[in-house]
Amino acid sequence: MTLTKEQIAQRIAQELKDGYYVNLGIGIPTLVANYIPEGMEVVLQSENGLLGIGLFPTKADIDADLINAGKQTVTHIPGAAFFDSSLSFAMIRGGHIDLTVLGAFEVTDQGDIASWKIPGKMVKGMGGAMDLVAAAKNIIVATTHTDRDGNSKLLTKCTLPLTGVRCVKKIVTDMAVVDVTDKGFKLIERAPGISVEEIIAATGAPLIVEGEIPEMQFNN
Amino acid sequence: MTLTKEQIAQRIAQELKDGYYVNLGIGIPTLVANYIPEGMEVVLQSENGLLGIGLFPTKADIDADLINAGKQTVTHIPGAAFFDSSLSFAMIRGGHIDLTVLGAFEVTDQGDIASWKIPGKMVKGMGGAMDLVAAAKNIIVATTHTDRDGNSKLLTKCTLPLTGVRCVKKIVTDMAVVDVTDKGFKLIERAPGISVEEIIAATGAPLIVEGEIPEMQFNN
Amino acid sequence: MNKVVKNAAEAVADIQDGASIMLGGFGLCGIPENCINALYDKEVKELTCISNNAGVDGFGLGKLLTKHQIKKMISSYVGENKEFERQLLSGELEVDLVPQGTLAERIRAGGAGIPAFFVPAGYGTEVSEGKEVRKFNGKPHVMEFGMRADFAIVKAWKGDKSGNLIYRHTANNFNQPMAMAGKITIAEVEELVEIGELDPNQIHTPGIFVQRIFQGTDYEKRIEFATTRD
Amino acid sequence: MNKVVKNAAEAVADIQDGASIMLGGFGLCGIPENCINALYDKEVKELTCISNNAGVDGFGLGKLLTKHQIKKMISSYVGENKEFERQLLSGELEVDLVPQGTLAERIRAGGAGIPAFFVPAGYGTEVSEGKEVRKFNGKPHVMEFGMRADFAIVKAWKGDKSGNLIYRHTANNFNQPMAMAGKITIAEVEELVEIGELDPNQIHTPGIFVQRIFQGTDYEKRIEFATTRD
Repeated sequence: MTLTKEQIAQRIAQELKDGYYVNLGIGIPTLVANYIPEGMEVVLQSENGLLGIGLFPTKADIDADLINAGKQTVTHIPGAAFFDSSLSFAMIRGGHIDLTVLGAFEVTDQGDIASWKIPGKMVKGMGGAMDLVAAAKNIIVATTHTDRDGNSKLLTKCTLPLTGVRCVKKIVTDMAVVDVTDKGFKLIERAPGISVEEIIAATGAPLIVEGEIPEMQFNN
Repeated sequence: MTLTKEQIAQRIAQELKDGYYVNLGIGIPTLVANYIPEGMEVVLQSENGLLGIGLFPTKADIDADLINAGKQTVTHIPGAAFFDSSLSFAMIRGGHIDLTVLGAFEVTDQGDIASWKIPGKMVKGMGGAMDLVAAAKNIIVATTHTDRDGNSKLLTKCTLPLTGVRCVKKIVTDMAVVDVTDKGFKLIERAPGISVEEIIAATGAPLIVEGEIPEMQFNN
Repeated sequence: MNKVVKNAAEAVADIQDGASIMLGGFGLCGIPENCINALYDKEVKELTCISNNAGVDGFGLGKLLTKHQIKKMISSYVGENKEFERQLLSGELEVDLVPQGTLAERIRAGGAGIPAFFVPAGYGTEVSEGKEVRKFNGKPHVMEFGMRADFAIVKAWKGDKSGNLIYRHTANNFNQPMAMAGKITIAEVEELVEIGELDPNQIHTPGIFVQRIFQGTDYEKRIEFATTRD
Repeated sequence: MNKVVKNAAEAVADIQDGASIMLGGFGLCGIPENCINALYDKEVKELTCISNNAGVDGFGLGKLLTKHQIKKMISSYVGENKEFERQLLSGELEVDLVPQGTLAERIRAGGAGIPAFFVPAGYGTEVSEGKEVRKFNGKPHVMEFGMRADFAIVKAWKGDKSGNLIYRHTANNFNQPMAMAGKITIAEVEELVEIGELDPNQIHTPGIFVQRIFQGTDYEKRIEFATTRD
C-alpha cells in the first residue's frame, strides 16, 4: 500500500544526521520534524529568519511575531537565533544548510524540479524555493509518486516551469525511495507491499533497478 | 600666514550641517571633531564599526574593545551603534555618509586623489580610503598646500598611485579653500594674510579666480 | 537632527502617486500597519510596492489593493489574496516575482552600494530569462541588480529618537535590509524610547539608515495561520 | 552536535601547513589571541592569512611573522609592524592589499554564496588593474570575488555551546563576516555560556556558522594607541 504523508515524512527523517541544520518546506516536509530520532540533535531553519524552530505553541503562548515560512505560529528552541531575510538566505545560498526537504509537482532523472507554478492557474510565486534548490548541498523531494490523475511526477523532462536544474539528489514518494544519479533514477527502496513492477509502471522515466530492492523500514 | 592644522580643521568644520553623518580620516580630519559648532548635531562614523564616536576616554574609562579607525581608544555617544565591517562599508558604499574628510598626498583639478602609497617607501595599504572616496557624496580633502620641499600638492595629474578618481569636491589647505569644479580648481577663500598671488604660485594647476577672494573667517 | 514625526499620516505625507515603496514584513508578520493604513487613507495611487508578500484580503497591502492603489508588485510570494489574484489575472496589476533570497539580497545590495551581483538562484528557470549568466567554479550564476526605492517603510519593535531600531523575533525579516535601501526610510515602532536607552551592541538597524520615526498605535498583529499544539 | 573544544590547541589541531585562514580583528581589537598563540606554538607554516591588519611586532599576527609562518597576507592595512615591512621588502612575504570595504564584502559574499559582485572602490587605481570594469548608472564599478578560507578564526565576547556569538563594541569588526566564510569556523569567546542563556534576538553570529567553540583564557587585549582626554 502506498505510504501516508506521515510515513513519507518518517522515511525522510531516516536521512537526518546528528548536528544537521535542515530547512523543511511547506506540506509533507514540515511533518519530518515530528520524526527526528530521539537523542538526535537537528536544528530547523526557517527562511523568514529563525534558526531553531520549536514546537507549535500552546494557545496561551501564541505570538504573532514568531512564525515559520509557512506563516504558521511556532515557538523557538533554547539556543535559537533570529535574523533578517538577507542573512537567512546567506545561510542558504552559502551552503550552510545540510539538508533541504521540499515538495514538487515534477522531478526529472537529471534532478530538475518544477514546484512553483502551474501556468493558466494561479501563480503564487516561488518564495524561497529557487534559492533553496539552487544552493542546498543535499535536496530531498517529498511527493506522491503520481498526481491525482495517475500521471507520474517522476519524468525525463518537466512539463511545468522549473524551480531549479540538476539539484535534486533523492526523492521519497508514497511508493519508493529513488536516488537521482549520474545515470538517472535509481530505485533504492519500495513502500511495504509495493512491487518493483508497480513502481516502474508509475515512473515516467527509466528506472535503474539493481538486485533485490528492500522494503522501507519503519520503527514505529 | 599659513593656517595651523587646527585652523584647517576649524575651517572644515564650517562645512558641517545639522544632522550630518561624517567620516573623518586619520590626522587633520580627526581634529574636525573638536570644532563642531555648538548646538549642531553631527554623528561621526568610524569604519571599524561605530556610529557615534564620543570623546577620548578618561584613563579610568579606557576600553580595549572600543577604538576608532586610527586604533585610538575612544568612547561612544548616547544613541551610538556598533556593527561589523561589512555593514560599516555598506553605510559608506551605499552613500549614507553625508561628508568624508580625509588627508592626501596629491589632489588634481579633476578631483583625483593620491593618499595611500609612496612607491619605494613603505606601503602600508589603503585601509578604507578607497571605499570612502569611491562612494562618498561629498569629499573634502584636508592637507597642506605644498609638501616639505615646497612642491604643490594641487596638481593637474597625480604622480603617486591613485586612491580614487574624480571624487574630491573641495580642498581646504593651510593657504586656501579650493573647490574642484567641472572647469578645474576654483579659489574660494584665502588664509588670513595670504595673497591670491601666493596661492597661485603654490598651486600646480590652473586656478580659477573670480572677483574678490575673501579671507577665511574664524569665530574664535 | 529631528527624525521624530507625530504619526503615520505625517510620515507618509510627501509620498506621491507613482512612488516606489519598500514595505517590510513576511506575510503579516512585522508589517508597518500604521503606514499602510495611512497610505490607504491618503489614497495615493500608481504605487510600485516592493514587499515579500502582498498581505491578505483587506489587511496589510491587501487593503491598498481594494482601492487599486498599487500598479506593480515586486514580491516572492503573493498567495493568500483573492483580490490580488483577480487584479493580476485581469491585467490591472503588474507583478514581478523574484526568488525570496534574491529579493532580500537585491535590497541589501541596493542599500550597500552594490549595483550588481551573481547568485545561483533561478538559473535555468524563467527567472534567468534575458539575464546575464556566468559560471563561477563551474556553476552557472545569474546576474541580479541592487534595488532601491523612493521610500522604505519598516516596522520595528523598539526604536530611539535617532532612528536606531531593534526588531523582535521573526518580525525582523525584510525590515532590516529594506531600512538600508530607502532613499527615505520611515520606521514605525511599537515603543519609541529616548536616545541612549538602547544598548549600542544590540541595534539591528543603526540610525543612519532611518530618516523618520514614530511610535505606532493600535497594532492589530493579525495572525495568518494560528497553529497550536493543544 | 558537540561543538565545544577544550582549548585553542585542540581547536587548531588539524590546521595544516599551507592552510588559508581568516582571522578576525581590527588592529589588535577583537583578535583571536588564544588561537594565534596556538598557531605560534604549533609552528604551522606557509599560511595564507586573511586579516584586515597584521598585528604589531611580536603580538597578534606579528607573532607568527617572527617564525616566518605566514607566506601570504590578504589585508587592507599592514602598517605598525617593522618585521612585516622587512619581510615584505625582502620578498619573504607576499601581500595582497584589498580596500577595506571590499575585503569585508568579499568575505561576507563568500559566506553568503555570492561568487562575484561590483563595487566602485578601486576604480581607476592599481586595485582595478586586470579586473573587469563595468558601468552601472553611468559610474564605473570593479568586479570583485567572494572569498572563503579553509578556516575562519573569530573572537567573540559571549558565545553559547551551540555556537551562537555576541561581539562587544568595536571588537566585532571583521569577526562577524569572517565567521560566515570559513569552511571550518572556530570561535574563541571570553565567556562560554549554556544553550538558552543568550537572547535569540541579540545573536550577531547564529551558531550555524560556527563548528568549534571554546572559552579563551588570559586575554591581554593590548591597546595600540591608548588615547585619553585627561
